[in-house]
Amino acid sequence: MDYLARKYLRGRKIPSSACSGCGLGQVHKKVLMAIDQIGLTTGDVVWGTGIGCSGRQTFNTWNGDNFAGTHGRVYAIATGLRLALPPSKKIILTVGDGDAFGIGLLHLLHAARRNVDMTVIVADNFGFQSTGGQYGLTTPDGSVTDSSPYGMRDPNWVQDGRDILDIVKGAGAGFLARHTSIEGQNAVESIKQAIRFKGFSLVHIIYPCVTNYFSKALGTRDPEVACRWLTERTNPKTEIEGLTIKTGIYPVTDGNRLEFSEQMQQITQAVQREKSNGAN
Amino acid sequence: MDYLARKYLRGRKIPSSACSGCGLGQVHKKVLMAIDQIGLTTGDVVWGTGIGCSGRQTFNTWNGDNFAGTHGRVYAIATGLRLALPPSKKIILTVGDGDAFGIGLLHLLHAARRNVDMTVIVADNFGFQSTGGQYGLTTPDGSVTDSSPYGMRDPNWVQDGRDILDIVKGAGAGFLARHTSIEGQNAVESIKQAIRFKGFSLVHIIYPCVTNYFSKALGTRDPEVACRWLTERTNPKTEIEGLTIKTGIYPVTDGNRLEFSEQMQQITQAVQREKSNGAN
Amino acid sequence: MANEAENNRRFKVELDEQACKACKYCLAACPRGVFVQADYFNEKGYRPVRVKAPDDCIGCKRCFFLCPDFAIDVEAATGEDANEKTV
Amino acid sequence: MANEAENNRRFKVELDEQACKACKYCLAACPRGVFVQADYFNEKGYRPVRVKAPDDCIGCKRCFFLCPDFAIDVEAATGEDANEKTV
Amino acid sequence: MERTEILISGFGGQGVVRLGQIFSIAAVAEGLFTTMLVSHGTETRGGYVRSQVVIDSSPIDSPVVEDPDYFCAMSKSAYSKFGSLVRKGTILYDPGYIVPDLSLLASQISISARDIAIEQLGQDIFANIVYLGVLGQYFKAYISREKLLEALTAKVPRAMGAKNVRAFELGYSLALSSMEDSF
Amino acid sequence: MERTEILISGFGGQGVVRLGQIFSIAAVAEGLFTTMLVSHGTETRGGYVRSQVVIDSSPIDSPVVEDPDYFCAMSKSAYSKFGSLVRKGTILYDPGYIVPDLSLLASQISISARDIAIEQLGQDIFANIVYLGVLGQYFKAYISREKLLEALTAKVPRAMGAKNVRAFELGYSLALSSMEDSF
Amino acid sequence: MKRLFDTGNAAITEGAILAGCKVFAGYPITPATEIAENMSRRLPHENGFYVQAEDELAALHICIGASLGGLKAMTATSGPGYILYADPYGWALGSEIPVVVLNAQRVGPVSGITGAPGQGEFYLSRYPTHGGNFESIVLAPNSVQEAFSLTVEAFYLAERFRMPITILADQIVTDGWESLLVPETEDEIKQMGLRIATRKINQGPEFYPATDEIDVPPVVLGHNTGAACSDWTPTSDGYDTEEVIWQHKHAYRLIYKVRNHQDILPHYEEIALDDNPDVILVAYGSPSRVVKSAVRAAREQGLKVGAIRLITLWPFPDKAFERSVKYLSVELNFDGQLVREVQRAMPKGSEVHFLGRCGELPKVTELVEAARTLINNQPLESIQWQREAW
Amino acid sequence: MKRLFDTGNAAITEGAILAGCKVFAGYPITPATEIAENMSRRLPHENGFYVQAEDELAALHICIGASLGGLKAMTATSGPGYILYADPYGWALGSEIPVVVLNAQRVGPVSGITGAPGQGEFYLSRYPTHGGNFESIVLAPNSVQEAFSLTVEAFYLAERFRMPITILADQIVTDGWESLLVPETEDEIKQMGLRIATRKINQGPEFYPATDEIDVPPVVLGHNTGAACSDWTPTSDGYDTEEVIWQHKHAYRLIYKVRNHQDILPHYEEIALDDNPDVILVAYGSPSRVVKSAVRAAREQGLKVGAIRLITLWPFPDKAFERSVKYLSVELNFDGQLVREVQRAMPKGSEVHFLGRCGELPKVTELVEAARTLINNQPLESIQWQREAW
Ligand SMILES: Cc1ncc(C[n+]2csc(CCOP(=O)(O)OP(=O)(O)O)c2C)c(N)n1
Ligand SMILES: Cc1ncc(C[n+]2csc(CCOP(=O)(O)OP(=O)(O)O)c2C)c(N)n1
Ligand code: SF4
Ligand code: SF4
Ligand code: SF4
Ligand code: SF4
Ligand code: SF4
Ligand code: SF4
Ligand SMILES: [Mg+2]
Ligand SMILES: [Mg+2]
Repeated sequence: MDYLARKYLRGRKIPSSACSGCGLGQVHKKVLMAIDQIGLTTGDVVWGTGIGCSGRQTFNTWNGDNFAGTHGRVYAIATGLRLALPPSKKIILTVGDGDAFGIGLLHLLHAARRNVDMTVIVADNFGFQSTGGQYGLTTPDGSVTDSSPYGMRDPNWVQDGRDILDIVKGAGAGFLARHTSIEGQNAVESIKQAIRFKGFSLVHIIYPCVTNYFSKALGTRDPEVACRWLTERTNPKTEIEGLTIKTGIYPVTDGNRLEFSEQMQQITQAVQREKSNGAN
Repeated sequence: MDYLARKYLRGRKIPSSACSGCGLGQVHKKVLMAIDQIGLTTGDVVWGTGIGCSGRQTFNTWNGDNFAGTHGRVYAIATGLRLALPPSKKIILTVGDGDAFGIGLLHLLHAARRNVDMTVIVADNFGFQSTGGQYGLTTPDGSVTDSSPYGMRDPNWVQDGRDILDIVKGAGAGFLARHTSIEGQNAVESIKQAIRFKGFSLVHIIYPCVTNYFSKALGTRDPEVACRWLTERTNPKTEIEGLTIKTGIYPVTDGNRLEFSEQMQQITQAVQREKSNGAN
Repeated sequence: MANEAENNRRFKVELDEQACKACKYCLAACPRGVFVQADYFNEKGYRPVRVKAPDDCIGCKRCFFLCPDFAIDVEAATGEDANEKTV
Repeated sequence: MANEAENNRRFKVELDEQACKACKYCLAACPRGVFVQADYFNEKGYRPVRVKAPDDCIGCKRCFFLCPDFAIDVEAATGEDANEKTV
Repeated sequence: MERTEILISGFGGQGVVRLGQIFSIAAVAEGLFTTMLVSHGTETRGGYVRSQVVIDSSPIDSPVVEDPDYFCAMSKSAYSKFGSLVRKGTILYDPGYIVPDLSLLASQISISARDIAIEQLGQDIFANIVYLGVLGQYFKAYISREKLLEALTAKVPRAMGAKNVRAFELGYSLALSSMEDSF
Repeated sequence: MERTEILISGFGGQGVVRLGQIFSIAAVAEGLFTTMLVSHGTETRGGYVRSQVVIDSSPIDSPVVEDPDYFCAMSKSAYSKFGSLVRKGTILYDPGYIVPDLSLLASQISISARDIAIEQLGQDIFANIVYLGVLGQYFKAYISREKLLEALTAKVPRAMGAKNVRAFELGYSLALSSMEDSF
Repeated sequence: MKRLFDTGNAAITEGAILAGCKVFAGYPITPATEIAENMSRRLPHENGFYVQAEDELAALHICIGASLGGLKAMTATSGPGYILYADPYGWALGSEIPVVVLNAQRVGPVSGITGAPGQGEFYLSRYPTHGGNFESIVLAPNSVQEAFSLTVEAFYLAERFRMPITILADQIVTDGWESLLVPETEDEIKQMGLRIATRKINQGPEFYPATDEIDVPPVVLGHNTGAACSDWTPTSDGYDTEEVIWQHKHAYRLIYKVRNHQDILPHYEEIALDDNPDVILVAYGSPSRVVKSAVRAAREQGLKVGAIRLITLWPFPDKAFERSVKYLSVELNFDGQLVREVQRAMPKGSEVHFLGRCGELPKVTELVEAARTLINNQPLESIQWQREAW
Repeated sequence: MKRLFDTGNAAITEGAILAGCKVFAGYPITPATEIAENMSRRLPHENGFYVQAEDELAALHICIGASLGGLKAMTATSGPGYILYADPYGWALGSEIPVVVLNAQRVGPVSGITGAPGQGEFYLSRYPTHGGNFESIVLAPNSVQEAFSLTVEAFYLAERFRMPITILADQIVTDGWESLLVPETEDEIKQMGLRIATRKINQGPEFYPATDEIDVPPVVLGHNTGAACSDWTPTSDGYDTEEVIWQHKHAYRLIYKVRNHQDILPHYEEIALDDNPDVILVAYGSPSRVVKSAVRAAREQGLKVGAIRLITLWPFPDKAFERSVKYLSVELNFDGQLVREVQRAMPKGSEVHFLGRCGELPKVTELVEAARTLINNQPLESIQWQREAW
């Protein structure tokens, strides 16, 4: 185990049961580097996860308190948890792309609307991988997967002029960023800003699934080929066919909204003030 | 009954069981005027509704085929129906604001993503009115309602820089517009464009609920007071506190995407073509 | 229903008093004071609006647009259907 | 684990061979060829990567960033923790 | 006091529930066990509204009014729907909405609450409080005038307090001429 | 042919399921009733994988292998987990992963499939097809070599066809020296 | 002691607040909306929070998140919302998180009739989610006063069993108005037999012990106990596992922590059973009020009739049905649900019959005639309607 | 006739396509995902459509919409998805729209164990939605061949009863591989006793007749029949109504169209019951395969043991349990669900016992020993584990 794992993680699930060459660990490590560089301890963070590969590989690795919700619901659980936890306590969620942009999108958008203080790390492996590799909401157009044997034609959230971060921004998110798992400190910097942000923040991190996605789409499980494919398409200088990934901070209109649990406290205090000075 | 009702509606539910002064009928009439002016017959349209006041007052008034889905699900039913109906048949849905922007938002956004040819008319009465008047996702900030006795503070989809049409546009909708039920032919023109549009279209029409919303928020059930309140805030020339309603067509980036059932047919034909010329 | 005899008028306004719910959108919107609220009750227990001055109608159709209960028809008196000509 | 004796190096690279899943991200990314794949198997049945040329490490930490299984530590040899200084 | 059943029904907005509620609050204040069931047609306004009130000095088992001692019939559809339910009791119908069906078993008394409300108070919405006064007369032995007024003023908006008390008094003093039996 | 049970187990990626599938397809082609149950640890790769194959000339009731006639043990954890299940049958273990526990009841034969695959074909992924050949020897009386090869070529990618056939032949001709009983 | 005249929904709100409820998350639905409205008015005064969720699924998850952080929480709905609770209800069962769930049954299926009473979720309240391997606790009030006391009891049992507790009411109980006594002092609370449990925090390291004991403190996050709870089968310290042995222990605990402690659950009510009556009416919720009137009316007509009124529906009280007699299950549905459990639990030689109504309570006269028909060994009228074709 | 070696999931896909399925909408979940994958490959060749929905709730609604437009449709999931079908399942029940729903049960509750078999949704398949006032049809295959034939049968019954039909499978049946015979000609289809019904269209004006008859054509929109179907209680011509009398007629139809036509549903299987055995094992799905082996093994050891294997679970076949004997219900859950229905249906004087396993099939030896224990009037081992505390 490296110094980060020794400092923050429990030994039993490290290394994870992820496949060899799976990039999820790279996402996991970047989140821990951000926590480390901000100077947070295990007691400062309650870690939540979804299910699937991303959930299974990160759940109960955090040495502090942690929970795993059912598919797509962790955002609603975190909303309730937010009401009970002191504002200083951070809530960090590591979820899959299907969890956040598929079945869980309603709860995610309403958590952003309410500006609930949580940081959502979407570990995007281009589809539903733990169930064997079906295409998802971010799978590049035309990809061959288990559920698109003739090439995926279902419009996704990330091409053809659509960007899911646009939708999450429209819902009221206070901080948004996109990176890939093979980027360096710049990705860690974005995650640090997300964790520091007092409200709803989300960082979309694309990582390679070599066993299902890349083996079917590119015909090889070699992580290097997957890395090259990702690097070519990240902030490409030249015009390139198919999916391109623009990484960095995603500008939002107004980041300083009242946070959900603060707003709730204000209602309670206002009502009790009014009652105490006999107004009603 | 007037000539529109005689031409398109069934007598038994006209006039509706809506309260006196309810603006829903105004929304209903504008949709029928659009249908009439385009020259469609009862056989050309399958009408779907949600539940609540908007559902209950429009369901089975259409003299052609029609259905009412459970709360928030009519967009998913219509997606399946689209696969079975000939492309020429129009699907028009009249739903409530809670149905479209609350419980049903996930299905609505995915129907827009897939660009399923349907026209969604959101009859917005500022909250959940058929259940007695609780605040909803479009209720003006600070409003007193049954579930916000101290003034609504829950961030909504239409103020503070947020606009739900922005989110629906981000999901891939091809045509969007907003009107109030007390506007005239300009609203009918937008609905006509929505019905003509070959893909996902949505028209957000705000109408006065006098019994619950306005009686609690403005202390009167007088439709005229509600009309004045709406008129003042529709495309206001001068700065005005609180909710303002900008009506007209809501610009979308690119309106000519492949329609869902066409895309599905293309897959089937491509696969069968490939099989017939022994490619695989 | 409005009296058929007055045929020298430019627009024919018909109001279905049994369908009317006395919301008075039409009464408030009409620039020509064509309507008035009756003092009797209809089947549903509402005091319906009725056509008081059909001659004064200028066919602006504001009443038609605002009536939530499909109770008002405004047609050009000369038989040619006024509804096509929009406001 | 890497051999403790060579202490005149500027960076210390440690690789946990039992945690390694032989994905070779580190091997591909290291600009100095510090790593090589062993020919023996670890407990899990993978042939792990091991540190071949620790002296050549320039502390770029690419390997550290890319290792999905928390198997590599890169520290400044002079005891002061190199991890704080970012790339 | 024996188990006594009161049925009140009319259309939405007539204050059918408010009438039952105020009467029951007064009964509870007098130490009586009281239940009230409310049911209406559709979720939206305008359907029929019915409230079934049961009063007893001992705990009440069935809250269902099966054999009403009194039926305040406040609309045509309520009268036609529930009139036949009254056997041993009395139907207090509002002639403003109802033409009585004399084939019914029950004794029937006309209470022109709507007209009294419009003539004396300018609005038909006080008809239900006129009925409150009428019920107050029948239950004089068990529920005091003070408790009824106390419950009334607590439940209506202060601005409308005076008119409501006036409506109550009108009902409380209404000559119930054709009243065969009285308590 | 009597009910015969074959247990095959190893870790993910070794082709445990593929081996059972090819063998079963050949059995079905010979008109035999065949069932195969597959189970693995977690949803993701890397857990243990087990396939239980039952072959019979008449319809099969329980598809569960409770008393395996043959156990292809292809990994250390599989051997330790299921070795004790084999009583009357034979354990075919791969010495590349397993040091045999001689306290077990079953007769045990070493099948160095992984080493054969690496040495002869350069990759350990062909070990499962070597096992196919070995099973082919044991079932010579019921399943022909042709049907096994037919099933094999149908199931593996064409590019790897030759190497797979080679692996099969190596298994099919492997001297099973310490084989006590043979069919 | 306060004497009020109010609805079941108001009584439920007061009971929850008395029990220490600090979070109500809900979604409007007839006939439970008034609980949400009362909560939005009352909770701010109690340092509590009212959250209006985007749908019922989110509502119960928000309650569970609040409970997971140490706040007592509750939600309320009717049939169409109750089925959307299945996912979070299962999560709270598996992770053993206290939460109170109220279902004000209305006529079904689907939207059925919104403002009328039904009892269509008797079995669904036992199996509110998938997977089996758990027992459920379901309480059924039949009056406004009992809606108050059983809500307090539900919070108490939720803490001691650390699990979701369902209050299965119906539209008559929630919308009905009745005289209601509310305690104002500790003594009055004790006098009324109301039980309140304070929230304890599990300090670990064993968060999921394989034992049938209750009073094991629930997992609470945010106190740095290193606690872990998830949707997967847990090892004793909360790790996710796919091993059958851990699943067996988890199932054993979820089933037997309830089955082995049924004695502390509210008992059923026996009415006029001392003289071994010929017919015993069986009911829960609002129909049981009409049943009580019918027993008195039948007795007045010389018919030996008694009744059993269930309060704890699940675990089903088999021992209430040890008499060999003719049972008549009176329910607000037409397919017959409670009747099946009576048929299962009753001893040999007894008979079971069913009288189903829906959308309205049966009449006292109907029940007396049905009892008479059974005493005279004739078939019940309700069975005839099968052959009627309108 | 094609001789294949394939999984239950593949057989289900072929059965659906043979029956005329044109739309499959689903969401990935172990162990049902392969059906979706097969459909995405096969349907385009049959002028059909594979739709991957945003969640299971949308998946079944999309299938219902397709059926509402005249296309036969199907969806498939496991426990966690099946509970999200409750809302659309209710809609299809109330609006009487044909659709086929498959549930590949896995270990629960919650995410439990994803790749292992369970039988936790026995009661939930009877009450898959709220409200009551309906009967359900649930078929349970125990082999790959039967998964094929019961899928064809489910489409047939869905058309004739115009309602959703549930195929309650388990992970062993869906993931298990077996020899499979698939018919290629009309004669072979008839030889295998497979029944296929073509979709008829209701021309109105009576879309919801208050009758228990089946073969009433379903509502199909888009053919200008003026048809109307909704989530509300329907009048006979499809209007929404809140009148109790219409709800009574609607309930009568939803219940008795099924109860009065049970004869055309697949019958249960009796194994070795001719000599009035001392113990009868009762099971459905994959455990019933081990039960069959156990009966033969027990008989070989001189134990008079027989078995009843259920195929149609609901409506529950009471008449299968007319013998007075010791019944042993063998199920893949620990709380015991099928056992309760056997206890309800069995004649008085018989005994019922329960052997529960989960995540793995019981062994033949375990069942034989259990039968021996019962024949010797000793308590079953499985009950002991209640007192075990790990
Ligand atoms: C309601 C529900 N539906 C389906 C599943 C099955 N399921 C388990 S993991 C998974 C994949 C989720 O994909 P994603 O969130 O992208 O995670 P990944 O496995 O790709 O990391 C699914 C669909 C479930 N657990 N719950
Ligand atoms: C799953 C579900 N939850 C709640 C309800 C209760 N309900 C019936 S109508 C209604 C109001 C919906 O509001 P909106 O869509 O805005 O319609 P409105 O009544 O305001 O026209 C609600 C919440 C329901 N029918 N189904
Ligand atoms: S299936 Fe893909 S995403 Fe899941 S652990 Fe393996 S490589 Fe990673
Ligand atoms: S409650 Fe409001 S929205 Fe509903 S019918 Fe009445 S006025 Fe219209
Ligand atoms: S058309 Fe215009 S002028 Fe004529 S009645 Fe209507 S509102 Fe008045
Ligand atoms: S607008 Fe229509 S319903 Fe309203 S008063 Fe005029 S005619 Fe009557
Ligand atoms: S820090 Fe850089 S130079 Fe050193 S081993 Fe890692 S990749 Fe190679
Ligand atoms: S990156 Fe990590 S897991 Fe991969 S080969 Fe290098 S040390 Fe091993
Ligand atoms: Mg994914
Ligand atoms: Mg609304």
